[in-house]
Amino acid sequence: MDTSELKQQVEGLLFAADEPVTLERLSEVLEVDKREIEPLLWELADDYRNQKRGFSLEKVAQGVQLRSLPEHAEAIRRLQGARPFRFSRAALETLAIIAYRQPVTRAEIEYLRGVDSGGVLKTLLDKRLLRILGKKDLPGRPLLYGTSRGFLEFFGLENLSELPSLREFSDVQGETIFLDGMGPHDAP
Amino acid sequence: MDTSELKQQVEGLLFAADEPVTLERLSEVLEVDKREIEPLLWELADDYRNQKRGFSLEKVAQGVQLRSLPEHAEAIRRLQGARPFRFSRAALETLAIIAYRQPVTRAEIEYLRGVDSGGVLKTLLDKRLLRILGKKDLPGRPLLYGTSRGFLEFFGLENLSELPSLREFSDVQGETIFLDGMGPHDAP
Amino acid sequence: MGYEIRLDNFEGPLDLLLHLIKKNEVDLAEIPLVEITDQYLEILETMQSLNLDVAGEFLVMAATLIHIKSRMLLPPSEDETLEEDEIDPREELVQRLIEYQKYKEAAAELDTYPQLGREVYLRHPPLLEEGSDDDPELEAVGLFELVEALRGLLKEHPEPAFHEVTLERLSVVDRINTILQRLEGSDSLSLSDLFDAAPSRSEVVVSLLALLELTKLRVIRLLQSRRCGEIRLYPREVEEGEPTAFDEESLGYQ
Repeated sequence: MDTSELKQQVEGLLFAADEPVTLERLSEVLEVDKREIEPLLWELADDYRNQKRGFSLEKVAQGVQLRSLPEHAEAIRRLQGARPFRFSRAALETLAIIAYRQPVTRAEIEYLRGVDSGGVLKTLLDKRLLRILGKKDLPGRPLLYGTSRGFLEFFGLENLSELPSLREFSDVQGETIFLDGMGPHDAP
Repeated sequence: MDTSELKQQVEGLLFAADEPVTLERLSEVLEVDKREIEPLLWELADDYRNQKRGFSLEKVAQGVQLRSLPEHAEAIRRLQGARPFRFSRAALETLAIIAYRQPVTRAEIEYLRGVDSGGVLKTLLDKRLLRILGKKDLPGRPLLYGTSRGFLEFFGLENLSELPSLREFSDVQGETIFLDGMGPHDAP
Repeated sequence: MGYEIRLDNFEGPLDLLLHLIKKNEVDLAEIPLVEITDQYLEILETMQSLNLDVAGEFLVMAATLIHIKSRMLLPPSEDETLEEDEIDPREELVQRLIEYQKYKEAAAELDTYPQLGREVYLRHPPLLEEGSDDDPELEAVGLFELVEALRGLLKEHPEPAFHEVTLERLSVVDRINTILQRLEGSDSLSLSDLFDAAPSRSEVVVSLLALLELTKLRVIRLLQSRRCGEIRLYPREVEEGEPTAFDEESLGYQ
């Protein structure tokens, strides 16, 4: 198989894949060394950019995936007759807490948020953005929650280290903390 | 919108469409005259051929659709086939029902799952995750299934009481759970 | 307070407190607790006087604030004896506010990331029929996946009200024929296409029985492109002499 054929086949696989594909997987399926495939991935990514194709190749969840371009989102929605997906603030807060503190129990989440979070957890589990990591070694053996692969795919992250960094407040004394950057609910 | 932008957007729509799209639909969604869009479709089709892309634009069912190339079918099947996690949902569901509800008959399992479970039961028996506990005292004397020692080993459990309790899940769900209090429903 | 506050605009008492602190233009290290507490209680009282429900969490926080306020009024000597084994509730509240603020900001930033179904769409490749027929192999699967499988299943069939099913025998036949009609002229149907937005339990059961029959009779195939993915119905090729419509007798439902 010459390089252009291999590239075509790699593209064919990416095109037909229904989830992010790892380099290992491509190498296994095509029975071709990873080192031969990797440069082709970056060639493809460049092609899409340079030739102004209608999609791009992105690194997601330890793999690569063809994704539509953000500037086409609205037209795609019109085509599909769909509404844009929106998270509630409760869902985002809960996801953020879990993403940064995993493994974490429901009680810990509720302590941090100050409100019951059972309903939100259920929704996030059903959307497969969370998974159960095990049980905590505490009385009652509460479940431990973490984010799933679906979470990475949803936000287009390669891994958890790509999360926005948390603003750290080492100690309270003398820190001016949150007078700026408040959320959207400040207005009366 | 200039032509190259329009072409990019058409490609974006074809990429994200989950069924064939008609020229009329594209024109409607993009609010651009059909006569402007049609030549772009043929340009795209030519691009894919000339640049040896991994997919092609085909006319199907009164519309156009991006399709994978027949010569890649084999590799795509391999990609979609052997996945790292091969425990099917059917197998997991069946195993879960048996683990929590044993001793249980095939009819009870199929009632809960809503689908024929004979094949899955056979597979799970073959893999030594299940065993036959006896026969139920009912017309037809249906077999009673339970989990085996192999099941405990596979999941790293000392005994069945170490299974996560369903109540923990029902807490998250905010609903009461079910399995106790399900009567026999083996009868057709 | 001079301005209107709606509790349902806030995610909870911590959110409301952060709002008040910001409103008073103070910093977390120097919260004028007495003032903030008074404002907080005032909002709650207004809500209650309007007969609006105040969620329990807001009331719990009110109690905490009152507790802190009363402790602050105690002479410091008594305070010291408590400090040995007790966390200062004021300190604890400040810590919670700091932590909450941190995650609230992170959540807002996370929300700016491109998201599936909002900025980004994926292809939904049709599945190749052959790929999914293999027997499941045993490979690493966690115990909790097992429970989640069951949870998903129970979510789909919430209550064990199986007695409702018994009188549906005619509908199974109807359902089979409806499914066949819908399947006619299309490559495949997704399982969810068979149901209305909120199908009744008996509808679901009848449909599942119908699918079971159709699968048994080898009229359709049920395939899934990925684990836990969507289940789709595919027509099998009909051979000569096979029935294309079903009546009760041919199904043994007489």
